[in-house]
Amino acid sequence: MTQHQNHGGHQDHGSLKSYVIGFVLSIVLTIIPLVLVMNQMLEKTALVITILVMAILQFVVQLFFFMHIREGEKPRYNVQTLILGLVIVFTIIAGSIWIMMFNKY
Amino acid sequence: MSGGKMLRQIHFWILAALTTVLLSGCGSEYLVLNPKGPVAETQYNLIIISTILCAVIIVPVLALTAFIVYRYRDKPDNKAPYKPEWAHNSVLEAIWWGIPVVIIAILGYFTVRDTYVLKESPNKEVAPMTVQVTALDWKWMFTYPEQNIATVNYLEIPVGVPVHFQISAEAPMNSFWVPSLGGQVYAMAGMATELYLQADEPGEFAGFSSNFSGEKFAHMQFKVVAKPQEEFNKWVSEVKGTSPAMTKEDYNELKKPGLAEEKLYSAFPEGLFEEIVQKYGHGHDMDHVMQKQPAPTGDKSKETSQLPPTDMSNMPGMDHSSMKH
Amino acid sequence: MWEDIKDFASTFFVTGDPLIYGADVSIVLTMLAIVFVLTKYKKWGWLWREWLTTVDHKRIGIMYLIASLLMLFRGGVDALLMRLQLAFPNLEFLHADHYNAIFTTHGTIMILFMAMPMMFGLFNMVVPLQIGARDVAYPFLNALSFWLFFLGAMLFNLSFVIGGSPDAGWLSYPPLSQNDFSPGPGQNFWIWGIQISGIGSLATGINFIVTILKMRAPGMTLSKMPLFSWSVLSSSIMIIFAFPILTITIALLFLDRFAGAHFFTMDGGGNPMMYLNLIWMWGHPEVYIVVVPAFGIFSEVVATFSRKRIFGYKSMVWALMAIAIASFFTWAHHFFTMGTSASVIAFFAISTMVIAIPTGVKVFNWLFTMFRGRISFKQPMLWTIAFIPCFLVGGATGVMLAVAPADYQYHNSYFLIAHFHQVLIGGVVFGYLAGIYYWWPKLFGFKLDEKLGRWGFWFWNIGFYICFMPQYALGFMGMTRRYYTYGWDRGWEDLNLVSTVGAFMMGIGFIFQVWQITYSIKHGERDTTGDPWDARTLEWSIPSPAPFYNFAVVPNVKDSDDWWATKQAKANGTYKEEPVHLEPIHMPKNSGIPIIMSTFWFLIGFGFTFGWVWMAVVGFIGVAVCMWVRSFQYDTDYYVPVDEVRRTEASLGRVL
Amino acid sequence: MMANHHDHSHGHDHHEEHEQLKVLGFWIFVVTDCILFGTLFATYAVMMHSFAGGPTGKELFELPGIIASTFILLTSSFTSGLAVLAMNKGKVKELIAWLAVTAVLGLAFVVLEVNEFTHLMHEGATMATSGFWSAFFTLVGTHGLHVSVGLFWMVALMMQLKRRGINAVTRRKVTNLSLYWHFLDVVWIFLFTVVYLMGVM
Ligand code: HEA
Ligand code: HEA
Ligand code: CUA
Ligand SMILES: [Cu+2]
Repeated sequence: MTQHQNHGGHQDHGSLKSYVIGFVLSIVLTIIPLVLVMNQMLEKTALVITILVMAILQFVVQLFFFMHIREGEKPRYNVQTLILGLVIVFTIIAGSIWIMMFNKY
Repeated sequence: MSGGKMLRQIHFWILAALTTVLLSGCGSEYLVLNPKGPVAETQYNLIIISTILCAVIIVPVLALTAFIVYRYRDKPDNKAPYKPEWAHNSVLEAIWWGIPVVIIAILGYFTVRDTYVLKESPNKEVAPMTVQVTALDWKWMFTYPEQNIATVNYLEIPVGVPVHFQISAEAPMNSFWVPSLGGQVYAMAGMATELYLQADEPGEFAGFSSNFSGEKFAHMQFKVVAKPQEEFNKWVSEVKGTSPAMTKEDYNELKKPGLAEEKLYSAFPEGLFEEIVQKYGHGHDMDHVMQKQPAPTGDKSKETSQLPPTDMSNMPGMDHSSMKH
Repeated sequence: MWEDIKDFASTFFVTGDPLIYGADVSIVLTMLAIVFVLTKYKKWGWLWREWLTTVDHKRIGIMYLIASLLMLFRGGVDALLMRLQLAFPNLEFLHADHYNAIFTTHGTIMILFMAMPMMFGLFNMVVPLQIGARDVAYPFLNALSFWLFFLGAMLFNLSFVIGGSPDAGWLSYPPLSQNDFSPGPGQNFWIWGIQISGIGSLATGINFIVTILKMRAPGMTLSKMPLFSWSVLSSSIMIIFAFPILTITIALLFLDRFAGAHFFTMDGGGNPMMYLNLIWMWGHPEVYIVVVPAFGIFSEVVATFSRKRIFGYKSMVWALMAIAIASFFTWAHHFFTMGTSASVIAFFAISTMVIAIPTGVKVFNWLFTMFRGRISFKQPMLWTIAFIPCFLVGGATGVMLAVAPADYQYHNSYFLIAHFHQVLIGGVVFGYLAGIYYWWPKLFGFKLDEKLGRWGFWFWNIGFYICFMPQYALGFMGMTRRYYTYGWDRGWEDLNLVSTVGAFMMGIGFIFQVWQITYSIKHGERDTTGDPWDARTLEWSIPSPAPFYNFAVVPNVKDSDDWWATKQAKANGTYKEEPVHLEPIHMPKNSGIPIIMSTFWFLIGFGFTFGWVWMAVVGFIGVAVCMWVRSFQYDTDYYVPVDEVRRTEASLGRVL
Repeated sequence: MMANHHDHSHGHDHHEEHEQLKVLGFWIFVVTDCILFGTLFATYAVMMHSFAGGPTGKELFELPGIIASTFILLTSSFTSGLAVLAMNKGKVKELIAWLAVTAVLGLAFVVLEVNEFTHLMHEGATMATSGFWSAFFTLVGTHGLHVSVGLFWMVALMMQLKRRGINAVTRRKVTNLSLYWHFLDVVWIFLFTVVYLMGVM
């Protein structure tokens, strides 16, 4: 029965270890861009890209170590929704910037 | 009522309606279908192409619908086959995923081609003339930087010369549309959009605002007159000779909400249009519109080309250097 | 003092128009009549217990349906007023500001307060029954969604008599919708009416996604789920991604108006084009949100009335999902004429046309469901058959609009008006009407009269073509939308008059339908079998109207047309009777919180509309208190004992 | 076609299932909240340079306070995780304690933000100053509002835990709350990067 079938026992959601690793990683990933920016260590475009990548990495860290995206029931409707949602967020932001630039071509 | 009868009625009405549109398309009141210049011509051709491409698939499907509904109606003596479990056929389904793809591909080709074409002057042989268009609450002001004259609700252009319109507004958003000459573009405060139009024959055309801008919007129409170049020149000198010059006060009066008669001015305050655009600058890069002036043809043309490119990017909110165009 | 009050009243209430005084009087009279009847027959308690606090999806569905029919009437009257004004050149029936208010409310009401709630009504009336569930995933939230919609709609409609109506178009483009050009409360009504009901819509989207993913009866895998439920899933996916964009967009517009922000203003670095960009990011998916469930309805109806399995089920599902995703990549086709870059325009032109492909697949599959079937022309099927040619032509003109350079000529002309009415009426309205005729017996236990229905059908249909086909031609003549009047010099008068005649024919069609409903309540053919159309899916396996717990025993699904398969098996004698085992049924308890909390939202909206911050604060506190109280409620459900189930089923003529 | 019996054994109660259902719903809600913030980020990106002659972010942002808020929020995300761990071990007291720590950190974050906003207004940057500042205050303020709502919820939840202990319902609520809290942390990281770090570059 569909509403029951995916329901085998309770996973324990994460361990202390995974939380600590996640916490340390996220602190590191916050400090790196901070240092880079405060000291203007890179050329502007490279800097922007680097700190955005750091932010995305940190998002991934939170997803895996704090939000336990890997666990949970199957099928993974939550992961599917999230991915679709992120695609749309990306479309909104990139699309707006692209459209609102008003270049000729 | 039987299904057949019903369908015949539906089709009668559709056909009647389509014939109304198509047959009367010859009438002169169908502005869009009687193009008077190359831009409208391009768009007219696209309209025809897209109508045909759509009809190619829609008409057969309509016919098929009629046939199926008639043939398989539930009547005791109906001999047509009945297969209640027949619900899948890969070949058929591939066909109807496939045919639309082909049609869209063809249509897409023409669309993309003409999208780029219409960003350019329709006539590479003749240097374009620039007219600046300002939408005001509920009137159109035209300034001719090369001739240094201005008009309200009245636009005169030479035949055979592409006109490069720079379009802005000091009012809510409007849209500048002369259907006989070609499609529209928005007129917005704080930016200059551009549009090329050209008239191939002399005549009088209707101009509209086609974007709703408030109470008297329905009356925000203007007249376009196309004349041979000599007559146009004559008109310009006539305006210069007989009409008053527009002052700053005149402009401020003009921009107050309300309607206006057609008006002619022998001159206008220097840099008026640029000032209007910059007043509300909101962060677009207008350089491509403002700098790409045609080669100076008249003595007054310097006024606009003088505008240094830095002017726009110095404007608050106009700095896009960091956004990587 | 007296002067102050008079002063206040003359700006607070809309004055100076006999139409509006008439409306005032009739509103007051109707209210008094309702209060009187309820008091006289001592029905207040009943109303509260059975309806206002209900969490039963079927009742919520019925309330949505009633509200949306009222809104169809209001929007329709707006339409007829507009058509009357445009019937002849230079007519002085409506003044410009009045006309502007009317097309604004017409568009807003038709899409947000007619199409959306009618759609939600159908979701509610059908989905749980169709997937073999006892309710939606979150019944409390469902009730909250309804009341948010309802009070949002009431707030919006109030603008007609209090404060003044919005008049900047159904999507209220700035700068026109900013304080400078639209001072006063009208525009705020628009913002808050939509904002409040929008929150409800978002919640409904989440609710039905979870319901469909998680509450299906055992054995009903997604690949056996009926297509209407699939279409609801597709529509709900679009809702959850599109509505947050709307929420933000109009919140920003409100901040511009209320807090002096500069998002979309002309000055201060504001960027009105950003509003166009954002609102269409919601607005385009929105039109597919409303049409996709209609596609689902057609799929059910075509199969049932052709007595044949739906053709190309898999293609149908893929097409639904493709439409849902693709709809998020086409928004810029609504402002091709904004002057942005050629590559942007080219990209969005192509992405728009691409939607024609999955839509076409659906059309072909419907046709081939009828092919080799046996088509009977009952009311639901009539509307479905009428939909096909109408939508084909309307879709084709959509594809023509997507040819961007040509759109420079069509944009904002009556060609566009004709396009979207053809898909909205031919697609959405015809579709929902088909759905209402189809599922009506399940909800109410009787059929709607065929003969009156046919009159309504023909008036709507013929009226439609007479009204909107001439509008394509008017577009080619340069007639621009939102003109409150025009002169004799353009040659527009003949076709406009024809169009108005057609509009009134649709109005007559609507009157026939109202008559049909009132007539059928008394005289309609009763449905004693629970399966009046000899249909195919689960909802037809239970009695009509369905008992409050829907299924006495949750069915075990084996086939995509499970009820049909069961009937076949019974006819062939291959049906294996399984022993019935009744269990206590777990049901949610009614709650008054949804309506109370929504009323506080109404206060927030009303307060902000008039700039009375204190009232908005009271509203926010009320909302917070409601949430707090709800959070502390643990006793939210109960069990229906087996005895009661058995008794109820027996009274419905079913022996277990 | 009628199932004679649910084809699974009734080892657990129906509540558990209903609560599971609510976790998925809440997750979807969080994704819609992502879209909401995405729209605000898009607006901010477009208005990033619309200063209209007013002050810029570079001139007014004071990073020390922001850095402090960042680490406070990061830590609170961690402690809300510890609360879930305590719950899984069945320790109510510990659970409530960690929630309280999280709430205090959250409160500190909100206070710092209010502080920052008053400072900015002092310097003449308000919602009405320019497109840039409108976008800034709305984006950052919406996040702050989310945190405040989370605090409100957290208090209600601590009271319920105290009264009812850990059961199917409170378990689900704690799970959802910590999900929400992690999500707000993620949003803040992007705010920090896009608004502040890129703002002072
Ligand atoms: C239910 C509502 C609905 C639906 C379904 C559609 C469907 C479509 N719409 Fe429409 N549209 C609106 C409601 C809707 N629209 C509204 C309300 C507006 C105006 C809002 C305003 O400005 O106020 C609008 C405006 C609008 C515009 C903007 C025009 C302008 O402002 O200038 C465009 C432009 O591309 C467009 C295109 C399309 C296309 C390509 C489709 C396609 O999805 C249609 C696809 C269907 C078919 C094509 C038919 C079946 C297909 C086949 C049989 C296959 C083969 C066919 C071909 C290959 C052609 N629409
Ligand atoms: C689902 C959506 C929907 C529906 C169903 C309709 C239905 C109709 N619409 Fe509408 N329309 C829109 C959505 C819709 N419209 C939108 C979004 C706009 C754009 C708004 C804007 O520009 O901002 C628009 C704009 C619009 C215009 C353009 C106005 C302008 O630009 O100036 C016109 C003009 O003809 C029109 C006509 C009609 C007609 C005749 C109907 C008919 O189908 C209505 C049928 C009538 C009834 C169902 C009512 C029956 C009532 C009675 C019988 C009572 C009679 C009593 C009295 C007269 C007192 N509509
Ligand atoms: Cu429009 Cu800048
Ligand atoms: Cu669209």
